[in-house]
Amino acid sequence: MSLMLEPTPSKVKEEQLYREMGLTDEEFSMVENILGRTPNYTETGLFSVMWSEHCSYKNSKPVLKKFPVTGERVLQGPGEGAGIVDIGDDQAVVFKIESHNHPSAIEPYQGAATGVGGIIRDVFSMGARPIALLNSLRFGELDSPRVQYLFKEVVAGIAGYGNCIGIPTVGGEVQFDASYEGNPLVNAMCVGLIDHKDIKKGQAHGVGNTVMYVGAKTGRDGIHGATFASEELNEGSEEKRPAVQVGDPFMEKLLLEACLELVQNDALVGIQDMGAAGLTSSSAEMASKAGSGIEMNLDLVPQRERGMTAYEMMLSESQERMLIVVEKGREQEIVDLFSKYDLEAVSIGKVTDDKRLRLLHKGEVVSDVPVDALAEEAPVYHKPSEEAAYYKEFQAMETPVPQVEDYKETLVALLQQPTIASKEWVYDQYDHQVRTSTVVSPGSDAAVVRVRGTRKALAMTTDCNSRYLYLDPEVGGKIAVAEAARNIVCSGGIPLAITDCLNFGNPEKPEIFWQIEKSVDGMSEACRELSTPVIGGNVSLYNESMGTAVYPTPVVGMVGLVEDLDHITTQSFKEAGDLIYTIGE
Amino acid sequence: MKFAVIVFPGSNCDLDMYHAIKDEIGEDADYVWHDDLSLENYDAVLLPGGFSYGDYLRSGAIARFSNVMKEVVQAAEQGKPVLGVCNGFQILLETGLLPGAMRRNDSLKFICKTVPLTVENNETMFTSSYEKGAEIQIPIAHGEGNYFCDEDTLEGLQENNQIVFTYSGNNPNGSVADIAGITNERGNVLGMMPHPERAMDTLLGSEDGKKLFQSIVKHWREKHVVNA
Amino acid sequence: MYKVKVYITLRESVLDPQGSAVKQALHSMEFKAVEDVRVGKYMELTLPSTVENVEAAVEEMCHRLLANPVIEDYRYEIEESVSQ
Amino acid sequence: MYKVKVYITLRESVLDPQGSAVKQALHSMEFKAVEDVRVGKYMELTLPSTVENVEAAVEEMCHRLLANPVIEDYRYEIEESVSQ
Ligand SMILES: Nc1ncnc2c1ncn2[C@@H]1O[C@H](COP(=O)(O)OP(=O)(O)O)[C@@H](O)[C@H]1O
Repeated sequence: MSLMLEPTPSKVKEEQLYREMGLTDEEFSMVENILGRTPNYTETGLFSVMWSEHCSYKNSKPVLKKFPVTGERVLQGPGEGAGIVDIGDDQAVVFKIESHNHPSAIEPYQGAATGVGGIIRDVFSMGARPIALLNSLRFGELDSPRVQYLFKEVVAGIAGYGNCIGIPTVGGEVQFDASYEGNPLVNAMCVGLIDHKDIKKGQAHGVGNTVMYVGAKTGRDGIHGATFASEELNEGSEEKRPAVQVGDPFMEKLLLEACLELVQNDALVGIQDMGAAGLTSSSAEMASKAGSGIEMNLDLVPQRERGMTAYEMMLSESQERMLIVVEKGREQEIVDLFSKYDLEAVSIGKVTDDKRLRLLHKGEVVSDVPVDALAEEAPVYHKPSEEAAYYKEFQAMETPVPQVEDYKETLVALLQQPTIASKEWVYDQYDHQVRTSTVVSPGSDAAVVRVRGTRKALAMTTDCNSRYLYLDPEVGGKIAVAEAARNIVCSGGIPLAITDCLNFGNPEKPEIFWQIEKSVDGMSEACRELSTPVIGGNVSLYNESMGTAVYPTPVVGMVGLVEDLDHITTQSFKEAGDLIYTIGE
Repeated sequence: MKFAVIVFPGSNCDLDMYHAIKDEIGEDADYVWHDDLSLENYDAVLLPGGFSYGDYLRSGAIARFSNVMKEVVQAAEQGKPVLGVCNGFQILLETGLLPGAMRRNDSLKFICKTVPLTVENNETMFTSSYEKGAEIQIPIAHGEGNYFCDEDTLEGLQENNQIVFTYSGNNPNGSVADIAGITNERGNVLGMMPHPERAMDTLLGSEDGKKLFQSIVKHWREKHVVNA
Repeated sequence: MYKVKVYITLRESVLDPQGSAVKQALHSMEFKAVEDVRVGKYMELTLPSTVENVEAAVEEMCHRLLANPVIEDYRYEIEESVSQ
Repeated sequence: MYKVKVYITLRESVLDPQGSAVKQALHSMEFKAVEDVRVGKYMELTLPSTVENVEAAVEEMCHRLLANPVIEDYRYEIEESVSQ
């Protein structure tokens, strides 16, 4: 238990303690202006996480605007836990991809596992039943023991969480390249199914309604995780890192089943996952989106550790928690529903009309700030962009044509490349069949999962060849989307939409920012051309270690609709004597 | 015929079991929650796979203490068919309805793939629709399927014909004598690591699991016709 | 307050795949000399000092739940400490 | 011959889902009094007595392989025994 007294507002300011939390001097004065006073320690914490790149997209917003986000079938674009696309018969598919790169670099098993857990919550917090998981992984070259360890543990962590919770992991990709040596990429995607009538939003409507906390207790884990995700990794990272979150897939399985039952209850007003920045982001965003405010009494928050401060509770990233808003007077129903699953549901606050987030702790108001300032009014930066020097060099070079002497030898050598070789070692560890709906398992172009009770199925894939993006971000961005679409089409599906995870280096470097812009230009054009709008995604910047950035890696997760099971095709040759054609240029 | 599909906190193949019975076999099935106190209305009991209680201590160790397990033991004593698949098998071992114990796979990795099994004994109420010695394709998906028992127990299993399925290709997990599934002495409790409920439809790869459930139904019908 | 330490190990006759894997890993680092590794579980239980017959209770917990006697052995230590 | 006993536990602030599950299970048996359960690992290593600097070697094994210091603490005991 820490006996340290919390610094006073003037100390936060004078000693520039806000800097450690990730706020710049200018940002801190903005906060002072908004509040008309100096924020206290807890309030500074709230702003610093909410204004981190991870939560506010302050560096990437101007770029993300370029993506086409609408389409005939789009029921929910970017902005909620996950995007939603109509698939007919009053059903819809819900999906999203998210990164867990930095936690996985530090504790690969738990980092990957909690990445999976987080993306699953994003999907079921919309009211959807998660039906499949995919991932996209990048590591350094496999010859170093550290990389082997990271690879093994990340795969085990993904398997450990997905297998236990009982959602099949049906696809993904793994690539190895030296640029990821110190900063592996771990992106997880979840796909869910929903009936239109069940769609739920993370909004806190109805003044006087009750704010409830459900799921695991809050501990000191992952405090400032969102800020940590928004910095480069360096030698000091080991010390700076927050207490690592440990995933509890069993708890999440219970939470999942309970929440899906809850969605059917008309007492539910809004629901949101406590992901990055935990209680802070869920409460501020739910209130801000509904144009309301929230008051919470932190003494009532279920706590795993003793003596937690308001700051710690608000910034904790303990896993397997949800914030819900329910109609006033119907709390007991909710408590009963959750107790069937051995889970706690606790009333911790109420919806107000003053658009403020007010927090009480031990009889005192420990923070009182406008919700919109937290959720909506983070500064937006237009970072300078500059065409990369290496790119100019490459453009000037002549394209070399490799001389192949022995085709067989070359083919064998290629197949031995870890990036090209079969990924059976990976996907055999994933339960890809649970829920008995996986028609096409890993090992083909896209995975195909049937929609039980219909003739329909969903095809899904993740793709990104970052080497192409490095060589030419714009063309590479188009290729990534086009590859995903080809995989869907080859499997018998019509591409519907994409989710994306923009993994890049430090955006404060003009050459990196240029990579981001160009990639997004390329992806956007391909998305428009193929009518696959972007319905959600995630941005992971600062993927650098010791000053070196990863290759630009905007991973594309695409879902397609297979209208009839008879349309499903797989990659393998079927019979001797069949003719082989190549199509395209 | 009516099947009970037991649901523990953390079960996740309950849905697959349920649909296997309802949609593919065409018999009746109910989900039965772990703290229910009676299985009297059911003719057979299915313990599905998954991670009951997260498998946090040892797989199956905690589930064994739930209310419904007393009923499962009773159903077994009454001679009703009791089938435990994967986690269900582990629970049966922990409960003592079947001999032996499960260790982690010798590779220490979770393995999900379809593997060939040999039907060693087709004279049980679970396997009478198979040919003896038939090779069938059934998926496995487990991290702790490495069956262990001591030599005396193994001899007993062999003498009484209690070994019902063995792995016929490479032994995927290191289990003693390639064991994939065993019954109790009386023959009405079957535990197996592979998932027959995942092999019900060629669309998903194999329908070799169907005969197992059909055997149970056939056995029940025969008994009922005799009794009627 | 009682602090109970429980040690659970695989029986000697039971092959320990985890132990072998750890041994391999140590060998492939520079610790070739390691002759044997056995991996088991270690648990710490806290019980109030009001519990009667602690020894019998712990024995039963181990036997019925914490260890599986078919493949595992267990032993435990019970320390009584004055709670702060 | 050295017999080394290594105890690995999760750091105090780290969530221990295994421990919670075991505690729940003990409660639902008749052991309601159990206040806390933490589950960790226990390993036994055998090393020949020819090994120099045993202490340093074991420390390194723990730090680099047996435990993950990010989430786990470890301690060990080294006993020298005359091999039979
Ligand atoms: N990390 C992973 N998780 C799950 N499946 C994977 C993963 N990596 C690869 N796969 C599966 O392996 C197959 C081959 O993948 P890959 O080598 O990337 O080929 P391609 O780029 O042609 O799809 C695909 O079915 C893919 O879904």
